[in-house]
Amino acid sequence: MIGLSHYLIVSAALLSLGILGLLTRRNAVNVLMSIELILNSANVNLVAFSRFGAGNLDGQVFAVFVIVVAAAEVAVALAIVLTMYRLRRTPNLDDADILRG
Amino acid sequence: MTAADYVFWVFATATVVSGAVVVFARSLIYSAFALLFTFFGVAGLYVLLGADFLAATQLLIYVGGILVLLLFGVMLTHRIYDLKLRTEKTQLGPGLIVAAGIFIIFANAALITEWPTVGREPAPTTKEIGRLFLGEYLLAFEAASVLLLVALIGAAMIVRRKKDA
Amino acid sequence: MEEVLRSLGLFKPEIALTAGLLLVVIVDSIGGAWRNGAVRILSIATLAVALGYAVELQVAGAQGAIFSGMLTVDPLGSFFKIILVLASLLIITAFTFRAARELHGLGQGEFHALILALTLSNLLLAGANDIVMLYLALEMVSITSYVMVAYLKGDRMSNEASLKYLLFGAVSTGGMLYGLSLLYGLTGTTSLPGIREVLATGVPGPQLALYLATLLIVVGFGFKIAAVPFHFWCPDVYQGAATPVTALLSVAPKAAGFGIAVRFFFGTFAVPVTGTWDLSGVIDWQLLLVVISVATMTLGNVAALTQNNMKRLLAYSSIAHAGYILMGIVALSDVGARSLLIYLFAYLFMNLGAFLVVTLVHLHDGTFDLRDYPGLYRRAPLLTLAMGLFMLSLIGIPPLVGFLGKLYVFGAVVNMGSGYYWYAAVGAVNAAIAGFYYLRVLKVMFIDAGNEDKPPLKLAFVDRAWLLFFAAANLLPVLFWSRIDEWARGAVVLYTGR
Amino acid sequence: MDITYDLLLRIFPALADAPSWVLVAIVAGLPALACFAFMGVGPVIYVYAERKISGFMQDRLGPMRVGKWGLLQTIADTVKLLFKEAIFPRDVDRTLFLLAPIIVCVGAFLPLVVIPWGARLQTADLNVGVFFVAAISSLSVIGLIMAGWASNNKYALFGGMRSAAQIVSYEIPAIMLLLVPVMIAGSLSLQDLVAVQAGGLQNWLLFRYFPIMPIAFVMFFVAGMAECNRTPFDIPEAESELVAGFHTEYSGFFFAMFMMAEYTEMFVISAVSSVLFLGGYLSPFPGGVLQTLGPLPLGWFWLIFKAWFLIFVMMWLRWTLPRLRVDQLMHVAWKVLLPVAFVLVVVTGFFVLLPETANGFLWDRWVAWPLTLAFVAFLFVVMVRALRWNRRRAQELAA
Repeated sequence: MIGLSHYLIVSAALLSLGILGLLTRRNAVNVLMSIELILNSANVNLVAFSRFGAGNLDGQVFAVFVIVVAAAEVAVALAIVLTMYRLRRTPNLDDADILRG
Repeated sequence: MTAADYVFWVFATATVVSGAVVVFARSLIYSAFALLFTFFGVAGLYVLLGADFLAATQLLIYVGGILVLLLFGVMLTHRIYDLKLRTEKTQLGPGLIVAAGIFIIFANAALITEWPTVGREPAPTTKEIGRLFLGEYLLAFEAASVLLLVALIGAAMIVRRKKDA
Repeated sequence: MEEVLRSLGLFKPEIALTAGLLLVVIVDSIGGAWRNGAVRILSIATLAVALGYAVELQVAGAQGAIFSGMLTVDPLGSFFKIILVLASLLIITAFTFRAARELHGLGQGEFHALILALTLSNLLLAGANDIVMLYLALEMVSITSYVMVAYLKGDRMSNEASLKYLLFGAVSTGGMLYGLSLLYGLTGTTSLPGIREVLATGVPGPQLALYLATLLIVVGFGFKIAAVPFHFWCPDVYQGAATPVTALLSVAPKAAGFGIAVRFFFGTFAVPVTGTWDLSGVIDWQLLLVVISVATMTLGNVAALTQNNMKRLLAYSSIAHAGYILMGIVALSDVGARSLLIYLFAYLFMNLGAFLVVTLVHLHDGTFDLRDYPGLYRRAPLLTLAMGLFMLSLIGIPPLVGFLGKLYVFGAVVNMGSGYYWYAAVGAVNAAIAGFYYLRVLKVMFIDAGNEDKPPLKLAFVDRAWLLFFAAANLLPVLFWSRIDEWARGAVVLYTGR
Repeated sequence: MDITYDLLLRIFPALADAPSWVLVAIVAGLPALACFAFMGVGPVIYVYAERKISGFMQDRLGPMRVGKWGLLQTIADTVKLLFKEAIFPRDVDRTLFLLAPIIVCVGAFLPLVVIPWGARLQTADLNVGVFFVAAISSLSVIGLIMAGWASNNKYALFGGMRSAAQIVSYEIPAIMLLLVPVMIAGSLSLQDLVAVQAGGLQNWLLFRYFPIMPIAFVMFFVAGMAECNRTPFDIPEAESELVAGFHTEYSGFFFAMFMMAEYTEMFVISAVSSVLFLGGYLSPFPGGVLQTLGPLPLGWFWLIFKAWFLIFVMMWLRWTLPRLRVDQLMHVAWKVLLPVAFVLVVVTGFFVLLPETANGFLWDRWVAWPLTLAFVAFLFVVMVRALRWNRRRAQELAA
């Protein structure tokens, strides 16, 4: 029987994959994808808790807001990445290194 | 196992495997397209969890909006005739160890914790969620619209080329 | 419907800001040569009205949960609202386009709209009473800040700073979201008072998930207040952003972050008892915060010692100050909360003053480098004297406001008992370290030789007036301190109902 | 799913004793098979219709050779396409090249799941029906980008990017306009949307709220047409600029899949439009006349009739209007359709709240539908006269 823990483990797997992506990827768009994985893992958690644990719809509503926020974030993020590409012809984060000290 | 259980395994496998492709793929474009299957798998999990409205939202916004944006981002930040689009990966070893540690900790937490078990039978959620949006979560709903407005203004402002005083 | 109408009465500052934001966007899109002036006046008027409403709430001592428990209104929240709106108002009036060289020639409409949006989201964050609202407001603050940091779009540094800020912010808020989802799973509710009720009775079984949730939530707060080890973005962002944006970011989102942190740690992770709070559940977050706080102030101060860029120096200094302010949360008492309020109040004036001086020097000399500051005293005595005052205030020299802030914070920690004396001592040692780099700035400006051939800085009348204003704001509060103390004492009322 | 299940048990009561997995397989398989058959056969008819109609509009005969009036022409073409070699150019990305047509097809076929062919004839009466259609149709965007990318051909890539930009832009007004009928019906389920239009022609949503709904319908139809890349919105495959757009490199069966998806999408848009505005499977006569013919329900006939009529309109417009430029395209979406859609939604919201007009305006019953019909007829007459004038002019020139 599929229960809460199954979903939580899927979510944990997504979370750790997202973190792995953050740690290993150097391309800005790729890092954004990893962040989307993390947000999705949290959403799976919220919906699973809403179904099995809490028994109310608050989790699902929360997840809808998370999706909306993610959309806004990605829009701004891509605008910034595009500007970066325009300014120095690379989407790689390692090349973003003029601020230091 | 019931039919729903099989379906769960299909969606869960699709989600995790394509999530792994997102992270491990050598080519950026493969990561982006793998993300499609992750989003789709997650939407399938939502359906199994009785969250039909959320599943449709997931498809509409993640697949129709965010993923398209990301694809445009990929193509606009590369010379588009280069089919391979290799991206660099660094620190794969330490990263794997950290990620595995995190997975073990969180999976362990998920298994040993005594979560509340009130539960809620799957039932159509659209009406109820609509009511919550305009009732309990009215303020959050309005705040989200302000957030989208700000993101719209901000993104348009940032990418606009010419400086205009 | 009645709930909404009732709520709107206690929601006036935010309504004013929203209306102002929409008006600014509309006016800016209409176009015309007059729009820049109109937008500016409109924003100032909006913030002034919002400030008036916030003060009204404070005076009335309004309390309660509004919008079905999404937000709370209480004197503590009103205090934060006043500080947050005041910070934006000061930024718009004293800094921006006239004084900031980086912003010359850029569009004003979006800038003012963004400042209003940031203020609005700060107010929402400081009053959030539900984790949905908390997350949403946190992201609103963050996304608005990313855009503001990227405002100098042709500028590589601004672009890079915003990218770093965004990636770092998205990761930490993503982690926090995961923590919040665990918290929802453990308690079955999204309302902060509801969560407290569950936590007070204790979570059955192993506590690992609760620990993880707490840890992840602290990550989110830590990012917002730039506490170590979530501070990496801070110096880069402060350096890359336009100076008015930096000044605003160094005060407003940080204050809002502290506002929600107080609400979270006092109102949710603790049970209110008269005068003090008791820890609820088994999470010893006090210890966690002590560690973070000590690390934050030490690292901030030590790193600031070697900085030559004034913006980076002030960035590290603001990190260190976040460490001091955290002491007020750790104290977990009325005294602690009061000290936090007073410190933020003081920090607002001393930090904005210092940034104003940096902005003005950049306006005239085009440099943020401390090595270009020698001889400034001969060229602009008023400016230099004011800077001296701000620096002394940041160190905490009596009788300036900075001293009073530190006095309250250390007092609150000492009040906790002998077990925490070492903590206060660490704070004192840090204040001494901080003295080095603040005094170094003064030494460079007053004593060091150089730049003799450059002409004197001709400050505009408005700039002089603002310098005098900030100097007075640092100097004078001590005269009527009992009033301020009373105000802060009255403000430490946390509404913890639904 | 459950509707199919009920239907199945009514016809074959013996199946109730079968093991659950057999039932599940049948319940899931039958509608899928039906949809697939419809999808497979549909395009054959549409392509024939398209060629004939364009033939007549251009004063020629269209296909005439194979079979009587060329009836078998498209079947022959299909057979040819299926047996032709599918060429893979050397530098394409094979995985994505193969995956793209599949994704596009899935995106085109999945909405059929929720289209109601009758009160009980529907694969799944989803609670979020309309929303589901909107969500799924975004899937094909990804497929088009994928096809464009995998082809490793700049024209294909441009075509893919253009179509993605176009579909995403037109999706926004389309979804806003979806809200208008949804607000009136108070439900996202397509069954409920049809149910509020029961009772004959004058109750169709198109004829209610007189100035609002006709505008909403026309705009939704235009946005829908743009979403399936039909002329005048066929910039993504503009043959004079981009060879053939995203499917430049495709041939044989895979090309057929794109074609199938495109025509299916046309059908879906038309069917959804008729469900939302034209009463779906309801007959146009008051009192449910001809809703059933004896024991035979006619819902499917009415739906297909309305949908095919709209498809005919699409083909008609193809030969009437010239192709838009990219900037005009974006202008239409963002500066015309979207603001008007917003206004419509807000205005409809007000009117739905007013109790007197809960079922449309007072004048709707008597005035609105004749007016709308008269307007459509007027348009038709004008167009016919223009065509006649054209022909006469051509004859004069020839003489």
